[in-house]
Amino acid sequence: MSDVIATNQTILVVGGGISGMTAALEAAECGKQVILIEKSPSIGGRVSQLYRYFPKLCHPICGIEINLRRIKANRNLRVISMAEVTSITGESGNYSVNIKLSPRYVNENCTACGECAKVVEAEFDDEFNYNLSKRKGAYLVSNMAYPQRYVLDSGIIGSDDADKAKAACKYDAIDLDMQEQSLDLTVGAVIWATGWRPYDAAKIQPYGYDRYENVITSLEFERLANPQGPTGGKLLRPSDGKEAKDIAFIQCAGSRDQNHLKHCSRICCMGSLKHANYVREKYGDDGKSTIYYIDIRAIDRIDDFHRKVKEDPNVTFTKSKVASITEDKETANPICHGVDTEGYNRYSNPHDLVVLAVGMEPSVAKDSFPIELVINEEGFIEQDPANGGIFAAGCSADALDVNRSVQNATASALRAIQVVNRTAGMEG
Amino acid sequence: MAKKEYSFYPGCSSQKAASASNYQTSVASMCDELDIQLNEIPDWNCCSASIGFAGGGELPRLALSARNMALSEQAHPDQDIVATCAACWLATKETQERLHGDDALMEETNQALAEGGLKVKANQNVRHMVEVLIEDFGYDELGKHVTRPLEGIKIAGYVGCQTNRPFGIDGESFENPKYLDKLVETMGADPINNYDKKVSCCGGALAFSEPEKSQALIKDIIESAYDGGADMIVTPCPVCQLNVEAYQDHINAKYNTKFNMPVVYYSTLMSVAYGKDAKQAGLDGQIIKAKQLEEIAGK
Amino acid sequence: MSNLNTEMVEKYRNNFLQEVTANVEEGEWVKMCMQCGVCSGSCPLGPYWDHPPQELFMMIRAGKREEVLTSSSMWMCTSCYNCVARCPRGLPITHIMHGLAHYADRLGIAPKGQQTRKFANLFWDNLTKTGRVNELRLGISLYFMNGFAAGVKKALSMAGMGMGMMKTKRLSPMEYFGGHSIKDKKGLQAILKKAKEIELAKEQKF
Amino acid sequence: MADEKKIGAYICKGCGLGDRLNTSQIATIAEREAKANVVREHDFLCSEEGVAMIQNDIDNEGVNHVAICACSRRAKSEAFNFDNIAMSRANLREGVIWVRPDTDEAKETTQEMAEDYARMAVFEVNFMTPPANSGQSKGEKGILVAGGGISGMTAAVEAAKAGYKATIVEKSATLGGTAAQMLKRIPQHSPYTDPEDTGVSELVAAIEADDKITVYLNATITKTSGAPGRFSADISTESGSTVTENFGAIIQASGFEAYDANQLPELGYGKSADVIDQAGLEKLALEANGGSIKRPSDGKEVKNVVFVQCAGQRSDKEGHLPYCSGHCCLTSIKQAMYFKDQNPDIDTTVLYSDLRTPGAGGEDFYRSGQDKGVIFTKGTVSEVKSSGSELTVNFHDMILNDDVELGADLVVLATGMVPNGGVDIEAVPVKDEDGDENAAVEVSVDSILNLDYRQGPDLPHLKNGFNDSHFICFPYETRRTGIYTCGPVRRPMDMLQATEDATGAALKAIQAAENAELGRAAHPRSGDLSFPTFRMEGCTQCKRCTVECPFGAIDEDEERYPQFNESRCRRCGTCMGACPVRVISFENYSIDTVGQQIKNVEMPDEFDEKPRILVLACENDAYPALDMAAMNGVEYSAFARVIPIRCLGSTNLIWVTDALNSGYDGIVLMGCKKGDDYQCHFVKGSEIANDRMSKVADTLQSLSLEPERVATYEVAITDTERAPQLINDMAEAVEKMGMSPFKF
Repeated sequence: MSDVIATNQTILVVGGGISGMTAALEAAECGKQVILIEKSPSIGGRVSQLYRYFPKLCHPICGIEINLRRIKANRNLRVISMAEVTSITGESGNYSVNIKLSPRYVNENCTACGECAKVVEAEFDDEFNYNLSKRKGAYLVSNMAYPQRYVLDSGIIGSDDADKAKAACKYDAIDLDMQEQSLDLTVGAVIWATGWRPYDAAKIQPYGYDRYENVITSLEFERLANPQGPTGGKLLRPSDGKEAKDIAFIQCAGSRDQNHLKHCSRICCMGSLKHANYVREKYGDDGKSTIYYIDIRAIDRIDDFHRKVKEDPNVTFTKSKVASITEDKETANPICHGVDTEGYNRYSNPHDLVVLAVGMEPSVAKDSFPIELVINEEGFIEQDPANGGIFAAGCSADALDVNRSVQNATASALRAIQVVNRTAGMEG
Repeated sequence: MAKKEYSFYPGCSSQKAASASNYQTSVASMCDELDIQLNEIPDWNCCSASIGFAGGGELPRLALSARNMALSEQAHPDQDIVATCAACWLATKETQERLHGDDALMEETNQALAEGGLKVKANQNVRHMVEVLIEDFGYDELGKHVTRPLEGIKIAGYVGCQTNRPFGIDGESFENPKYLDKLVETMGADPINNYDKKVSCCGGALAFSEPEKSQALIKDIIESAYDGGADMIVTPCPVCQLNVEAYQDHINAKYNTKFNMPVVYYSTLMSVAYGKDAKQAGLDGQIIKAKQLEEIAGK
Repeated sequence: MSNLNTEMVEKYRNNFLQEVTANVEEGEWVKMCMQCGVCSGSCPLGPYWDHPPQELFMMIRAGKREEVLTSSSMWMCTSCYNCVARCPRGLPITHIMHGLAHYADRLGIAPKGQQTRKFANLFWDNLTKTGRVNELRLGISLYFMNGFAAGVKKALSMAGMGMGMMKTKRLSPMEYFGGHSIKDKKGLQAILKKAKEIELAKEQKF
Repeated sequence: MADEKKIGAYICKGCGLGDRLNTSQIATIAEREAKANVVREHDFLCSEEGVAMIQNDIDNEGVNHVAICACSRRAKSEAFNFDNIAMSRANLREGVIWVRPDTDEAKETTQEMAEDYARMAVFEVNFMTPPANSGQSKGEKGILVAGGGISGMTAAVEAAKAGYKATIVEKSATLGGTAAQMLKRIPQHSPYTDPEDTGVSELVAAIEADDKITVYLNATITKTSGAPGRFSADISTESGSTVTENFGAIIQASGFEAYDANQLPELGYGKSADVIDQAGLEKLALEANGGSIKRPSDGKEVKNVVFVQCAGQRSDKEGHLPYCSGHCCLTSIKQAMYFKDQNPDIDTTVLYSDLRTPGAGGEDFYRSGQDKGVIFTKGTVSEVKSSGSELTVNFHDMILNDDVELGADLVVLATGMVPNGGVDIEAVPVKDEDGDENAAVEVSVDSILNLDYRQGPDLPHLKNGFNDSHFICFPYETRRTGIYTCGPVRRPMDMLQATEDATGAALKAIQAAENAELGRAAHPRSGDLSFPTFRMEGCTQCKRCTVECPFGAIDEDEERYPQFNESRCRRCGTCMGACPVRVISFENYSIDTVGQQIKNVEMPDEFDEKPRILVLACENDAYPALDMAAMNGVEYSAFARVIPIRCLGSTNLIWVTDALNSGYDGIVLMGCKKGDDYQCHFVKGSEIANDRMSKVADTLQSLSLEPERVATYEVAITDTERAPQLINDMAEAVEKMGMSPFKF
């Protein structure tokens, strides 16, 4: 990694999700030098794990394909995967950043031919599928992975599997001696785009995510719906692998709740409306969706998507925060208990599957940023002059949908450019 | 381990010849084994539980618990206040929280206490006996004292409401607290997992005023213990114990069930496991006899 | 008693929310409810409430004073704290229910025959007399609180339980005479008297 | 490139290619048949040595056209990345050995497949030239901003901060737009509990202090011509004077008009002066000037105010807005606070159906509103009645399931935003009873930009008059290159979002100007230097290219010949596909680069029972889908020959006709989803291609071929199972229909 060149006119983008990719590309396509680092082995982030986008129901990887082509074509942009920022010091226009590079055990020679995966036996939970399936100890994160290079799980290092993988590689691409490295960069501005993580559903005790197999999260549901996912696109419920046809979607699972996340995560309502579309897509009139909500937040012009779903006779909207979930011991059906507040009607509704529309929590905990920033109570980075040349993009800045994340990331790219242009004395 | 001393708030139901006197007996035996000294708060008064609200307003009710705290501060200034009754613990802890959360309230309360020549700071920790066991001893230590493991007894840990909400035992969840199960295990018995009425309400004080409604709740609590294969139920709360044990005849009559489920205190289990005899363990206080425990205690 | 009621009606014109905020324990929280209904769904006696908590809050905002204060709903609270534990807005719902019940009771417009209301009052009187609850007296007065005939009937029905309790020495006939009590009754009663005064004085301020 | 063309073909033997294929045979073909000047095989072509080998040929052997016969063009692009040469890729890995079984019987057809692809790649590159900057751009970098509201001012200030000149054209007499008519704004910073200063004055001050920013007030843009890097705009002021200035890019921040509340008589607007909209309340609040807010009718202090949310919004009723304006809930909370902060005893009730306060700040602000005593009631309002000085709001309380009559002395209607999006150039002309076409309904609307573009004076609308982008991942992709919208003109939004949006738009504008100077394409083919040219002598002036270009990039010159504006072009090739006389081409993509590939597939004799199926696959979605199918080990017919194309819109009928004439047995066209939720990255490409292909039926008929021989599909990038299946389906169909009679 000694070949990484950076100056105080370089822009560092931290996080390779849709926001980071966008910020990096938009800046690079303005002719700026940009380094994009990503913690995991592949960029793409959370959107690459989604099946469809609301409200168009188009496919996220379609946009990622375009972005990857932009990245491949752009000489101003350097992508470094398996990299994490450990410290940032300095000031706007001149930051020193230390970056930790985790070993991939696979070098640039890799052609992604896949021979190593064939011989490795050890299997691990597949985080790309939210652990709903297993992957090999030598693996490609996904078909859309970039860099398009395999990874060896550190869990097989030192095992026969590792030696087998090395032996299977004709291109000397596997380097079992790779060590963690440290990389020091000087940059002019930093765009922080580490995004979000789903709120830990197990903490929402009344819903028994940790006790009932057929209570899952909205993100896991995305994987189930995806033809590339662990069930080949079938909505199979965990307890017995049966197709779930009567599905409940619980809004504000962790959001708008002082016991969990105070803020509204914005995307969950639209997400569940989209999921109701999945159910219709899979089963037609045989599928049934029930959406339990406090307020349906289908904001601005996409409200028509909400109204379209409302017209679907197979989708029921119940204005109620579900009080608790119990499990029918025979059928393993989760039963939602609560009160429909519109006219006070109690219910105890059994469903095949309950999907928790889990809230959006900033990926980086408030206290673990590598440099002091102005962060609000909710844990998002505020736009504040005190942050100097460090700018949040996407869900590091607020709970945003993809569209707004990209807008925000584009704006952040300009803010970073303003800094490096100033240092370059290019004004006027 | 050195002797541990606490400022003790027994509560009305634990008094001699009161509904939870057997609880008190077993607590005493348990403490004796663990070398715990409970120093009773002199002249303590009723906390008004969570049922005094009709007659007593906010401040009068706070004053009740405040008086107890004030007396404790005088008598045992550097000891934690420990209660064995869930309602007593909750009322006192709540009062403490409210007083510290609102200076005006603290002021007014002290105005009232002054009439009785008292003053309260409310700075002592207010703890439930279970907290003392778990936090000051820990399961391992508690296990070391077991001389007669309660082998083969299946016990449903009924936590109930007020030892669990709104405060609860540190580190436990409201919906699925595990400490009773862990205690049961520590005493060598088998806890009932997925006991799904674990934290359901028994009706509390409304068992008196709304017997039918409450007994319906109690029925489910017992039923689900049977479903889980339990031989008996264990609880940390006198109201839970009384309600779940005492009304089984009525419930049997009403729903023609054949309930005969012993309901004991954690302290009863521990006393037996610690080698105390039936009387010391308060087993004679069982309306529904806990035969398996008596056998072990008889050995 | 009920003149206090009319007094309050006068005082707060048509703004019941303000009245609750001023006079009901933790009443200032009522405005914070966002109508999610989790409290109503969490209540063990939920099905027996004419108006579950979240609905009561809405009714208070809508100025339905009579309906709220004469309702038996808040008397259904078992103080299980499920609602408190789950409320996303942190409302101390249990206390608000107690507060509403107490307020209705004070105004003398709480439902007359309401059993919990009677029991709660008995309990309070019982404990304030001696400083500690005398379970037997409480129990007996409880049986007779609905009149003699009903009392006898209930006493008989509860006899089984009573016997069980006595056999196990968890209830003693001796209790009826004297029984438990604190030493400084005077002090306690003075304290309670003062506390009540302060509370009323505050109320006048509003 | 002056020096003469020299083609190098490089065949990789790695990733099993060497074991599965006879690569030396492929090399021979590249040399003998395709006439490559230099042909080399390599065991590991993407390795340092492999790449060095190629680079050496470029540097020392004069190779300037390179055909890489290895893996998919989507793989190893970092390795195969050479300057100033033309390059093609033969997909022997994902396109051949990974989709074919490794069996003896499959060996022959697999080898044929590979040989064809290699031949095709060499012929393709043979007809390519390395593109260079057209030099059309004048290198203008200044940014023209239409609109001086929060969005416009922010865009100008942010552009200037980055060192670029900006010019604001505002039709009114002052800067600030709607925000300047407000007392305060929704909070944008923690703790999100109280309304904040609008920030308008700071922005205005910043603009006045910045010599990079020019402002024209009382001015409009009366003519805009040119392209990114060389826009020319006539700016006319009320006084009648007109100046013409040049710009690199344009930002349209034309904002919104308030919805006309007179369309809501049932809510009492127009009937009582005390029923107002949110703008009306801002006015009252400003007039109150810190004092108590007085109602319009009799100047009485307001004691009881009711806010009606979604007034004329989120409804299909005639004259109502079908969308949610996004900011109104927060705005009503803010306005209720105007009252509560001034006097807590004033009753403020918000009647809503869904309270929408998203994001970090939203919920805090909602909570703060409740804390200040604002009452929120979920209810649907049926009527607002006025009797004398009293107003009565009739609504159904959704929670208490009650019909309620609520008294009020002021009612505020939360009406929506109506975008000021200019002329709807795509409005469908309506026919009157005599069948004469009337011009579109919106013609009365003033144009914002007055573009002198062939396709109309303004940006196409997306929906409900908003100039939004249709894309989720690429929100700035308007259909007029170098012109970016921001603020409520593109979708309803509050001030915080408008500020973010404007800053992003400023970046896109700067980027467009910078890239125009270098002759680089804008998204999605960012960086592409190629641009369309045409053979004038061949052109019949049919105008199809000028009409069909999804980006309005092509005008007509005085002689009515197409006039290509390179920096407005997105390089999709739709014009090329449209041209009936095939005179339009790009340096690196033309009728020939694809036609030659079609032609140079080895066409077996009819009796070999080896049909040939031509697959034209969109490079953005269908082609990656086939690649990923290959990664998953999905097999498809060995008779298919897949050619990636930039967009199905670039498909010229001649390719289809030639293919049929030269004996192809079936043709499968794979484009993206069209229609309302189109997924085509060039917006209209797949749709236009679809219309075009409807004419293929005639061709087939004239050749007396079965219509089933040509099939057009919408394929998504996720169709990794379906895309191969579609190919196999065609193979099956061909088997049923029998071989094409046109094999010679």
